[in-house]
Amino acid sequence: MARINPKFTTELQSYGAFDTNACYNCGNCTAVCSLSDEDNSFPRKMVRYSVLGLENEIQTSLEPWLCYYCGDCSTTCPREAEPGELMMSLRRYLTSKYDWTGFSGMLYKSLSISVIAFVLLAVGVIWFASSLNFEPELLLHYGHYFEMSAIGSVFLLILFPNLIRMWNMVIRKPKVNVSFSAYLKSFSELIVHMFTQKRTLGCDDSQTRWFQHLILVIGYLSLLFTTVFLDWFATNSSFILILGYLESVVIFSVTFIFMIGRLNKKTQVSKNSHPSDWFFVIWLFLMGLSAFVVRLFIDLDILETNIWMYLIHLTVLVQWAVIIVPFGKWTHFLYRSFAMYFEKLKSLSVS
Amino acid sequence: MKKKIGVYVCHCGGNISDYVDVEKVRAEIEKDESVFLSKTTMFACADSNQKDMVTDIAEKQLDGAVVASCSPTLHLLTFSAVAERAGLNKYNYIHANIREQASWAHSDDKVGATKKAIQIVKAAVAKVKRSNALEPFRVAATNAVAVVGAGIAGLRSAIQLAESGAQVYLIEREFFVGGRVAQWDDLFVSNETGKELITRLYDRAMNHKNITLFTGAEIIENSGSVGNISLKVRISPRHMKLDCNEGNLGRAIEVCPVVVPDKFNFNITTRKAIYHNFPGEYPQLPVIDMEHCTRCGECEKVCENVDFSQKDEFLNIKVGSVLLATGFDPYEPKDDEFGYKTIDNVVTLPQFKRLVHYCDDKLVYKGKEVKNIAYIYCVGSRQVDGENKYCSRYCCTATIHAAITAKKKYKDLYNFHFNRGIRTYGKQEVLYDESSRLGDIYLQSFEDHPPVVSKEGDKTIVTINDILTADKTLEVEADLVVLVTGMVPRQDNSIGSLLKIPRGRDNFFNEIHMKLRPVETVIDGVTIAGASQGPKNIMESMNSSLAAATKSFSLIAAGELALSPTIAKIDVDNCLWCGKCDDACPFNALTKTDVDGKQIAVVNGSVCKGCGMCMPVCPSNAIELIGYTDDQIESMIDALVSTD
Amino acid sequence: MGAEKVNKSPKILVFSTEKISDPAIDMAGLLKLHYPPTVYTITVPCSSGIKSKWILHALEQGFDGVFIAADGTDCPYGESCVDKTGQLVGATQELLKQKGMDPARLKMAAICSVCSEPFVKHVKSFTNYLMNSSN
Amino acid sequence: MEVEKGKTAKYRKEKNPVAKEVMENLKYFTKTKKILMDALKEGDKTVPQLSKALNIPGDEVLYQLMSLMKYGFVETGDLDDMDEYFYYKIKDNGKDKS
Amino acid sequence: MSEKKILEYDVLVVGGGISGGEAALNLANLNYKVLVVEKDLSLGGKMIALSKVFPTLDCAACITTPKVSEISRHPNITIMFSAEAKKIDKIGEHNFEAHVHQKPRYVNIEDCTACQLCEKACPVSVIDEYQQGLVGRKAAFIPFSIASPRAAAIDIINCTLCGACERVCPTGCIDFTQTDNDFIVKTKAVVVATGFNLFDPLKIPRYGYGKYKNVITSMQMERQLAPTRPFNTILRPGDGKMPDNIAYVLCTGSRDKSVGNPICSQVCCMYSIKQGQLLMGSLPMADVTIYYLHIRAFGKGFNEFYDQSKDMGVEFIKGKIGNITEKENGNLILRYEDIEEGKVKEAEHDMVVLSVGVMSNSEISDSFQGESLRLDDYGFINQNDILASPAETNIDGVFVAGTATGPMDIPDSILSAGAASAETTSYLRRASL
Repeated sequence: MARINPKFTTELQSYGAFDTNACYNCGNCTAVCSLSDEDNSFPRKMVRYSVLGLENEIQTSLEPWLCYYCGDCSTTCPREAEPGELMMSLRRYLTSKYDWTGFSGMLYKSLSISVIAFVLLAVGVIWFASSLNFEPELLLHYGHYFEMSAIGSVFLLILFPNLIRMWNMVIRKPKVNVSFSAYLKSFSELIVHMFTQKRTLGCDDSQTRWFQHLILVIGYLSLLFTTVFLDWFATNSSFILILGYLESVVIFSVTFIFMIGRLNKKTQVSKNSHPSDWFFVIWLFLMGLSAFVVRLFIDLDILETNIWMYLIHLTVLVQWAVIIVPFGKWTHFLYRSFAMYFEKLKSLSVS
Repeated sequence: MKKKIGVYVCHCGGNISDYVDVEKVRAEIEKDESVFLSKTTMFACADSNQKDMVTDIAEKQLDGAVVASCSPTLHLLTFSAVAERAGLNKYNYIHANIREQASWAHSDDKVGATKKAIQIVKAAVAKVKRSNALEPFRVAATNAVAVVGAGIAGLRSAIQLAESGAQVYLIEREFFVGGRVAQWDDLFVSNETGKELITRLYDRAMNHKNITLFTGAEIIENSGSVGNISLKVRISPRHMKLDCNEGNLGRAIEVCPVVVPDKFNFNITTRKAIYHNFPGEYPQLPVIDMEHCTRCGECEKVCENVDFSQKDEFLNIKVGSVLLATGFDPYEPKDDEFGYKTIDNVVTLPQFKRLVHYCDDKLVYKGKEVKNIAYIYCVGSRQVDGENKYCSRYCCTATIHAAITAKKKYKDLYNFHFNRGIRTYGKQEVLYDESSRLGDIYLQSFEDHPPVVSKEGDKTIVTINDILTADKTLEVEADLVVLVTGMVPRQDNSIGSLLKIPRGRDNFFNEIHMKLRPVETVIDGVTIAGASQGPKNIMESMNSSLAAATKSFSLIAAGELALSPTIAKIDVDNCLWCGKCDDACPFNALTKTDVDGKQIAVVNGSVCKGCGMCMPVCPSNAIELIGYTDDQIESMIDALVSTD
Repeated sequence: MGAEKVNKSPKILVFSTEKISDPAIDMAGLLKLHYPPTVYTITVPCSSGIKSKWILHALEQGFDGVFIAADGTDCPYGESCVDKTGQLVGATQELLKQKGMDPARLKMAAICSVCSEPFVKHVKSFTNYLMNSSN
Repeated sequence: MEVEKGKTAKYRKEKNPVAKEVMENLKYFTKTKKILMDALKEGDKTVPQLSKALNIPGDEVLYQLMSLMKYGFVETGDLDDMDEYFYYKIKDNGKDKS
Repeated sequence: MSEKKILEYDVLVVGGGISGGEAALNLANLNYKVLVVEKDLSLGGKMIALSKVFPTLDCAACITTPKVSEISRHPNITIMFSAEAKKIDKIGEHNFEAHVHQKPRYVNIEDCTACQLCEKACPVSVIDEYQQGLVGRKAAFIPFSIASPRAAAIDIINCTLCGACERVCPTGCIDFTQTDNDFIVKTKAVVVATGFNLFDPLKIPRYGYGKYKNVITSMQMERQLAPTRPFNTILRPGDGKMPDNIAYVLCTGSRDKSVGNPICSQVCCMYSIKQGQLLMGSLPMADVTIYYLHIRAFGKGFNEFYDQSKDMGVEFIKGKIGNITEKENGNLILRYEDIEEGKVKEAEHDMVVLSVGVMSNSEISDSFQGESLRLDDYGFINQNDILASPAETNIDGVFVAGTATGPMDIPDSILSAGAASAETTSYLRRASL
């Protein structure tokens, strides 16, 4: 027995959903979806739960993470109820439900809060830099130090607890009975999905989209590795140097293509974007671009006289690490991979 | 006896020839020496074959014709017309039904079907041999139509008939016109209210000199037949003189001590024994409800227009045709059907609409503000256990429209539609779309597993197993439960039984042919319009009332009618006038007359309907029905039992 | 049951009415509700206008049974049809008795305009009755 | 302008020449008709059999066959053993006409 | 250009389908002179091509033909075939001038005896549009066996002008010298009864119509079930197999904003149910499954008919078909969500019928000069005063009947035609007063 809550769709709207109520439950979206199957019939189920406001059912669902938003459901929806957009919104909704700090929800729901957060961080970086008298060497040193510690703490303090919360919502609370060995056996699934996002391939239209994604993920991760662990800005090894250049070029060119796509609004995916999507791609682009320029300035020996360039890079980096990675769209990549993992666990569960 | 009969056996494109060996039928019938020509044809009704028949009959001077094809209800008229075009009197044409009654009925037995078809055609030939040319009775048709019921359908057809040039008697049983639509506010598709629509039609009708309106009026007697129908109308008094002084009237209503539930508002409000339906209704004159009036005389003291001396009046009118637009009744749920009358916040859709009419900025029922409304569809329609198997057609759209109206009128209102499959057909679909977008929630139950309304403490809970959520059990706490009651036929069928209008499976008036003749009835001269024929929305009622007006008018337009000559005939030699036939005739068509000093019966041709009820009671077998004479029937019997 | 009884289906004459029972019988055909092809129909305007004379003629000329598909209360000529049809059936059965015929060879039932299934049921059971009673 | 009755087609042809596609359609129909009839002369066949033997898609075979049936050249035979496909055969009285 | 002939009538009825015909008959019976302009070669519109009608299961041809022949022989009715009203001018009240263009038939109807010798002689075979392309017809042809008028016509576009038809015609009624005719029709009122178009399923590529041969439209099935059917029985067009598992895809092109038609077509549920019943009758071993969103069985006797079909064994599954794919053997896989179970499923059928919707046929609105004939949001003719005078358009003196106003079934069309003739009568009487 479940009590209907008609107000829930209003809440979902703040996460970007719209026209969900127009659904007349024909099931066309589920039928055209190339990723849905008998055990995971979506998106209509999610649409229905949303309309009825069955929050508990939504929170225990993994379906929103199984969708890669090819947009077929929305383009063929007879009622123009935008099921694809709803799935996207549900991912944002779930992200904020997983997040123990509550920041995700605030940032998703309010553009002004997001902007204020970005500005505050920028001011903080400049204030910090001024306390160091804009000394390039010190800045680079602390910058690198920040990178190292940020990655660790974000994972440890925010993302890890959130993943535990997600596990709690979808596995423990609904009493899915999973053996310990299943956790180990399915672990490979997690790794594969995390690095390849191979499920997108199931979407009929998106061979190129998947390829772009793959390149981006590889480029992004390796740039991270190059700057943080290989200390790209301080290295003398020409191999690392060129590697870093290549990676940043790849990141900003692929994100550039993404942005153009969003501006042209051609594909369904890009038709209705949420600010958080924009922050994600713009910052990714800026990261690649600014890292590239900083290294270029170092190589041209003009960074010392143009330390503002490094400050821009550092600001972008801090914003990325403090907002987008723990609370923004970046987490989707993590939750999605885990969702695949939990899904596998569910299928292995003893009922 | 005829000698040159033409017989046509139809394949009906296989419908007949797949089971009946039509060639054999033809060959068998050819053996009859009176059969001059016999043919088979793919489609007897096709234009080319009709042409051929005309040529055959005319050129070969046939004196009788038989077509063996489908049911005479389909094509008897077609082929009698063919006969007439060829110059053969249509009563020398006989139709043999070898499809419905042979090929289709016995598609399991081709030999039997063929044999039966042969006998049927032989009987038809036997009958046509003994048929005579007949000419129709021509009677003058009165250029007047009685329209029964002054709801939208009645008003509209009255206007149409008057504008076409007929005299119209508009007879309304209630004291106010407008029927059900007067009880509704905003109407779907237009921006007007029910009252405004009625006002528009009423003004148009009252401004036409050809229309006479009677309110509080009922037809109590009926005689005659199409073209010349005599009706006796009883007009109940309003007990109110015309030309009222508004102020005094208002006071009269004020002082009346009697308070009764107001039927116009489906009993959600009360009224006095002297009452209006609503301010500005038509005719704009209150009425005293004598059923509840205590005759205390208070009203008389303050208003000089009250007149208790008025009595029933009786009026005889003559019309050429009658148009029935008697409408429907809303289904009245049984006690405890979805909590009706047992749970205090359960109302019907008509009551809900009146409630919305009376509540301005807050929807309040029984002192409690309403935020969540549960609509339960198909109450009294599509019944699994009950009698009403039909769909009431209008209610899905009406409910959604009412829900949208309420949602827009009141803040923070939530609508929950517990339905069995929404049927917003045609353009009404956009309303369904609109309501969904406004946030209305639709829940669908299995047909045999309706939602349950129950009381939990002081809360009313509606529970459903929702098809749309994979049969999950869901519940809503409702402040108001609206039972979407369908249309049922008028409980009081007095006019129907008076005019002998047959009713269909659903008990609504039955049309003569569901597809192509939807406003005509088996009773010549009587047409049916609006929801009296079956559930309809306003536009459909309008279409049907206009169509019915056209059919009624075309009967009388020419000023003359041709009536069927197949009536009773008295054998003057044998009749001894015992009066039994007169007793048996329901139409008073037989009277005593004196012929050469002998008392015999005589038939009034324009009144006799040719039923034959007088025949079996005649002790001297002195009555025959033209077209069904002893000779014809007995020879048909002989043909049916004959063995080759 | 003897073999010849099975082979020979009794002949039944149905007096049916144009507006009420004819449509039902037609619909039985439309719905392919089968009944024996030895059931024949003669249409009259109203079931209360059937003469005993005709019934006797039919039974004497070789029909095994006569079935009156009566209008019942649906009769377009008025509800008196019910009584009148009943009376004429009663009177005719009396006549049959006098003539030494089985009065049950005449049967009547009201067949409304959509009563296709009842009609088929009636003629089938009548056929069975006549089959068992003959010889 | 008087054109002799019975020869009006020729008159029209002079004024409005026939389109190439129309002539090609005629050629195609005549050809298909011939090979279908030839195949059926060898024995009754079902649509899939004809399709396989003549290497013409099934829908095209059915369409042409049904047209030929309508024009009175072919008729339906028995059902195959699986009650799925009908055999088609050359109509007896259809042989002499073309 | 030859000089235009001038004709005078009381009423011009555009469209000779069941609505136009009914309106014309009503008016003619009241002694008005009526001209019916029909763009096809025969009367009866879409109805005459149907198999049977719901819920009475009367044979559609059987009940249409008497009506049609009544129209064609009414002394007050003139019918012009292959004709279109190209321009309609309202000059003043009760004064319209219509330019009617008539294409030649190349056959003199009066002389044709429908002997079919020309058909036999014609060497050309082209797609028969009356049979929905399921078989061919000749270029010299009688439109269909119950056509009214039953007279031959020449399909000039596909004719090779071989002259064979002319040579065999016993009455010499074929005449290739015929040319286009133009008429000026002076009339007092106009009734528009131009009917509807069927939805073109090619607009939904994921249903595979056109690509998969065993996916057909409901109109093609209607023809297969009709007494004048193109095949000897029900066959699937891909390879002539007798189908034993047939699926109906409801709401193909209706209630679907993604193809630009948000409204319900009102008839598809019922005709699909009817076809289901007929199929179970003619193929007793066959399974019929109807995939639906909501069953709209709202009219008189409809719900009972729907219940009856369930009792007969027609299966109803709630769920819209997402897409259709073809298997090697021509069978089709339908993917849908079974709503009642909430699960996506795939089902195999050997034939699929797309229950295509009713679309507007708005061409006529362009013919009106000056004040144009207003259309509603869906392209149907706008009803000016829908609740009080449903047959009125925005132009006084122009009335509308039948499916030109929106989707509707046969009785509703008849009622609507009744309304149109009623309003026309009132309008004409105003002229004479």
